Amino acid sequence: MRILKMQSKFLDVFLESLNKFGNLYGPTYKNKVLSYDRLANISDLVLTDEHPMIPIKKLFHPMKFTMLHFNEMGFTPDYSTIEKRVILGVHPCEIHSLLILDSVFMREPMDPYYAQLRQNSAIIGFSCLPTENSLCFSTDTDIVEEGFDLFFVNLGEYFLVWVGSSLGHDMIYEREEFFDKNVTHDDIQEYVEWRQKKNKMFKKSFEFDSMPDIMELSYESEIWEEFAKICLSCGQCSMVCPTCNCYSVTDVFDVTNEQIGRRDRNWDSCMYVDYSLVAGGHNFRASRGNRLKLWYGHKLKTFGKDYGRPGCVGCGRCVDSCPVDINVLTISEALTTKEVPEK
Amino acid sequence: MPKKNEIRIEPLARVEGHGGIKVEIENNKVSNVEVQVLEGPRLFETLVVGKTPQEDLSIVPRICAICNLSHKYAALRGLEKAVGVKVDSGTKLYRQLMHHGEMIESHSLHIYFLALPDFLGYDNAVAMADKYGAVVTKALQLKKFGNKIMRMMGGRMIHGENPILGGFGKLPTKEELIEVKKEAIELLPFAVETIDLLAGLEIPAHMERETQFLCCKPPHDDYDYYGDVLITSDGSEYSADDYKSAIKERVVSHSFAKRGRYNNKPFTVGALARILLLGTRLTDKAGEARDKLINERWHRNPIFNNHAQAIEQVFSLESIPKIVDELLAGAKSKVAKSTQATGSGTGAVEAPRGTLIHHYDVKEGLITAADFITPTAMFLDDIEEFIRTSGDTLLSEKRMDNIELEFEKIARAYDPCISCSAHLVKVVYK
Amino acid sequence: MIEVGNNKLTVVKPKVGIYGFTGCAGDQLLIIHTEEEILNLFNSVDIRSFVMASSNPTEEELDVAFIEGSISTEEEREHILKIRKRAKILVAIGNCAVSGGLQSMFTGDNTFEKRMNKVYGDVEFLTNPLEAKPVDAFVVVDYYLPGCPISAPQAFALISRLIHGAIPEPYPHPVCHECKLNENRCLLLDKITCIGPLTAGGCGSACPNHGLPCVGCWGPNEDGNFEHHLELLESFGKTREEIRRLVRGYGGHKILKFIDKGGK
Amino acid sequence: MTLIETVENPFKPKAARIVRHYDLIKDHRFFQIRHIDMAKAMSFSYNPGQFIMLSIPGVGECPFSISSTPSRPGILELGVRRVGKLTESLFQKRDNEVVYIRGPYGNGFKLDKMVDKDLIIVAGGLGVIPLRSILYYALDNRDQFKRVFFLYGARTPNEFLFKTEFFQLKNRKDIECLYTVDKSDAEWPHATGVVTKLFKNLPEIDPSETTAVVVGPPVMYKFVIDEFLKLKIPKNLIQLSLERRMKCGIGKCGHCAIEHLYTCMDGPVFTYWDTLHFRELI
Ligand SMILES: Cc1cc2nc3c(=O)[nH]c(=O)nc-3n(C[C@H](O)[C@H](O)[C@H](O)COP(=O)(O)OP(=O)(O)OC[C@H]3O[C@@H](n4cnc5c(N)ncnc54)[C@H](O)[C@@H]3O)c2cc1C
Ligand code: SF4
Ligand code: SF4
Ligand code: SF4
Repeated sequence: MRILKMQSKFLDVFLESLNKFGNLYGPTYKNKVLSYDRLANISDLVLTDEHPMIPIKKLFHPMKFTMLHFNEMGFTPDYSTIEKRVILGVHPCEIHSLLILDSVFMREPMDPYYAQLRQNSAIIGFSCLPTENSLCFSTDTDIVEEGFDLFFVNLGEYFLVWVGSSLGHDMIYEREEFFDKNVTHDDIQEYVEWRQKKNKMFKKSFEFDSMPDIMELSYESEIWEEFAKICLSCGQCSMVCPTCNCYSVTDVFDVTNEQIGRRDRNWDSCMYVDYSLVAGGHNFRASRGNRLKLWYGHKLKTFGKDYGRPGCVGCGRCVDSCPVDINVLTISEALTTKEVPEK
Repeated sequence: MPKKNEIRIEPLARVEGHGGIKVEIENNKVSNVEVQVLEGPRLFETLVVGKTPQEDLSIVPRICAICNLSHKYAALRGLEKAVGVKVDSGTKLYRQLMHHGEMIESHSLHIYFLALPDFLGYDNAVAMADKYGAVVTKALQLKKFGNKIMRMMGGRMIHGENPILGGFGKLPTKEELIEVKKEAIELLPFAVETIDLLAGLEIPAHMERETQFLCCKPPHDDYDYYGDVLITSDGSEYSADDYKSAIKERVVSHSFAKRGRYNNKPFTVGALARILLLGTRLTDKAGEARDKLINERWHRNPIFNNHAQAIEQVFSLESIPKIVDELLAGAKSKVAKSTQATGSGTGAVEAPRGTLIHHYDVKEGLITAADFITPTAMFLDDIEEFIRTSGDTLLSEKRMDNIELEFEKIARAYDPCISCSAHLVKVVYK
Repeated sequence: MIEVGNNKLTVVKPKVGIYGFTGCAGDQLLIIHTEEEILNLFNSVDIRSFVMASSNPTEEELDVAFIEGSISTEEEREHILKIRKRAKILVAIGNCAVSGGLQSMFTGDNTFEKRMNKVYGDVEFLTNPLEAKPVDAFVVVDYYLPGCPISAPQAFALISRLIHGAIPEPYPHPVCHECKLNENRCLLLDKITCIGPLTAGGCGSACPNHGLPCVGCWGPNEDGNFEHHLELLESFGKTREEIRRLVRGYGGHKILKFIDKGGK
Repeated sequence: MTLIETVENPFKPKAARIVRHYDLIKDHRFFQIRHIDMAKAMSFSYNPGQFIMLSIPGVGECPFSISSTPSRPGILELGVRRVGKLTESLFQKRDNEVVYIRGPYGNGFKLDKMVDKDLIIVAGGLGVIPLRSILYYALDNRDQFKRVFFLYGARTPNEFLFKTEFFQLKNRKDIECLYTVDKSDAEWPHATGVVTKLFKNLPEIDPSETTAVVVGPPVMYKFVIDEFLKLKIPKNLIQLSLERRMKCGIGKCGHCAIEHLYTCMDGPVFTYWDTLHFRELI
């Protein structure tokens, strides 16, 4: 992989110039909350160590969109969400989460909405430093080696820029004058030091590697009941987790007498009561405990079998978001120590 | 002559809420008129007792959907006095903007969708669309604009929770404000055309009789929709806190709405009262509209309320750009905190239908007593009197064919809001 | 109800009645206010009775009756029974019809007579007032459309299904679902007493979008964790009584069973 | 937007006509449907045990097992119980009306493990709908299987599906059919009692030469599987079909997850051995 060097002062101009590859997206403040959105100006881009509250999945697996329209002639796909985009400021854990979502949506038969959004989006990664609840060191997702077109590591005066694809190469080529091909030994040294410094900054960690086994052994643990008692079933954890992909589908008629309408897809969560409900009223996961087990199964255990690793990418959003402190940290701690951690 | 003993109009269509009219006739004269409010009692004044001011603010708008923001506004003005909240100038402007939104929404709904079908001879506005397509489309646009402001300031179209004690949860963005200003300017010509449309209508005279009027007097020299003083057509002024000296209430058995009287006689509130009492303060296009429409029959004929509303539409559309400009010039709006937990306060505003009063007693952060007087409660007695006069005239002139419709038109001109009236004060009358 | 002809599938316009009982008329008004859809609605159904928007109702057999408002007088009780008899499908729209509305918040406290007297004194009315109750206290309700007022997307999704003779789809999720999709920071994290998790979703998280706690106007989310949510709010310094008062506002007497049983 | 629709959209259902329908029993209806596109109708191939997603525009989309056999191509047969939104609308449809389908989905029964062996098919209630596919498949390819046993139990004679068809099967010499109902009436000519009672009527079985399939209500599985185990049929040669809520049918929407598996892709047919690893199985 090629590594180049760019002086920090060129950053804004370079990023702005990427709009010839597609509409610019990135983290920006919306109503005081950091959110991935279309950037009207490069000055709206917010490059920070914080993660946007709703992860990058929203750009590829939109919260709510029309999949198909129908009329008396049948169904026609709606691809209006698809556009050429360049997504700026993507942190490593987010890139990892996309690789996991790929294994769901891109496996045969491919989801054409996700696939086309993926194919039409460039990912411009940015390094970040751990924040209060970052866990990516534990989940081994603090660095990325694939899944981006360009990746910028911020070393203060300058950036080291990894080129991850031929599109990334084209982008560099456009503004060659900003990039220095001579990455010196000192630069590498500085990068190594930056990583060492970063590795020491993590405030929290958990036993990610042994969790699959612990989960397996704790299936009947009464710990789950303790968490079930406090879980509000608000579903926030699913909305904020970058690897939760569940959705539901709803048909909506137009207000006419004809057969016209649409079929929509909306984000769903296994924390909601109707998730496993089938006709006739049987609910495979009527209890909150069983819903939590499925959720944490996917994050800490079972993705392992099919997709090479469990679903958690250590972004810490469940730790930030759950109002009653149910998250990968508290769950893993409780299952290991058999005690629900005090607030 | 057909011997009709009783005319019943039930339900009363195209008014908000469930009501009816009963007219009894003896010896070819109207012997009794009852505007019946058949909606059940909701007892709002008792619902808010024991609640905090903020809880009250989410309860009272539910008295009436059309004027939900006026209720919120009146409650805010009353409660803020009671618990010592001083709002800044920006908040005041935003509230005025919000109120203009409601005026536009309510007036346009009433003029074009509830009243105009009467004048043009249709059952409803959608039926009117064939022939008056352009008017209906523009009218929808105007109403939508009112709704848009209500949504922007209130938080949603109806019963938004955004206006809170001391300010707002969230303020509109600069872009939204500019958009609103732009749209107000675009819609103004249509509001002015409406003046001409109304000027051309034949207004029946069979109900005409002298009555009295009342409205809030703004704290400045311009036209406006709020104030701490009540003025009346006999030239008196009352402090809003002293509303009970002006308005006396009574209960009648045919209605869950209480009835207000001034000088022991019925009176009228609403756009008609406001234009009659404050109309000379209007300037620009609104002033011109007033000059064009007003005549000496207005004092005696409530149908002109529609005309008065049309003038107010012009006024609101002219005011919005000015308010937006002031806000963009940097008026500050921060949520103001309360400075006391105990106190009393009366808030008076002009709802689209007329003067609305909320009075509260608060003790240690909880409401101990509340009194709400709504416009419909104030003018119901007057509607009955106008129907009586109309009935007598029509009977004597033997114009009985469409008598129900004529009665309905009178009631509808007031745009009565039956839900608003179906509950009331804590004062007990025996 | 589907007719096939000219290769165009159209359904016969259902006969519809929209009735207001005791309430603020906000749900009917919301339908009137939804400019994009109101004309479509008038075109695709046969409106027999919609007194708030149109004169000359015809009161006969109906395919669908929409009922707004709580039942609060003897006359209203009789009227709702009559409507039920001639309507194939009856839909309760808005919080008052679904749960009794704000006016039923004291249900169970036996204070109605006293409160009635306090407001009106001793007066005999044309029709006997009753303590406000939801529509299903008197007749069978086929579908519910909660909200104070109802939301346009939910309302028209339901109406358009009924037009096509299909069963409407429920939305059994809490307010938090839409709140997160609107990318709001959860107020509970800042110890603000939001009752979104206990409240049925559908409003588009109107209050949290403005940084304000949910007031509960969609009525109870039956799956809510009432027991723990009350404890959580207590830990923010509210008393249980204050929280119950808040939660009861829009659930009327329906919500009591959820609070007291800690859920469904 | 200038995007080329290169990929076939797997969510886009195709039109199919209801060719014939009749009521099996109360609230259970049989449908024959055929793709309107004849080429599609003839090329549509599937395995017994697979399912389709059936759409009614505006109402929704649901999974239904294919009840017909691939050995009789062209027509798809479904047996549907009226339980909710979509099934209610489906019951309003008449012959010649159009529905939309996509599929086939799921893995289907593992035929390669079943050929040249004795086959025991055990159905409980509605479970007979998917099993009817493998039943006719076996009969149409009779030489591929050794002995075939078909055990079917319903709650009452009135709830016994495909009565005429299955009663006629009894006359065939190349299959042994055993029927029972939990509660019988005077006219019922077959056994009374739960389906496991029929096992005693089976002849001698060589467990190493036998495979078994079972579909029925969740409560039935345990008891029937116990019987298979008593017969010493290997756990990986016992196949069963599971039902979960589904929104996509192709492993995206997540609803049908059982731990790490998706019922729609990794199932709905599982071997008993597979399910032993599920902690979640009802
Ligand atoms: C692999 C498979 C095969 C099936 N085969 C048959 C069959 O042959 N005959 C038959 O009558 N039924 C079958 N079912 C069950 C059938 O899918 C449900 O009865 C049907 O989805 C009910 O839809 P509804 O809209 O009428 O009910 P509602 O209760 O209104 O269902 C709402 C939605 O929930 C989902 N849902 C509800 N119940 C189920 C369920 N049991 N399985 C999957 N999704 C569900 C659907 O998406 C449905 O649209 C099968 C289910 C699965 C998973
Ligand atoms: S685990 Fe937390 S965030 Fe998730 S549903 Fe439960 S309370 Fe909500
Ligand atoms: S489980 Fe929690 S930490 Fe892990 S990826 Fe999901 S939200 Fe982030
Ligand atoms: S703010 Fe309220 S509605 Fe929103 S997620 Fe938090 S608890 Fe739920």
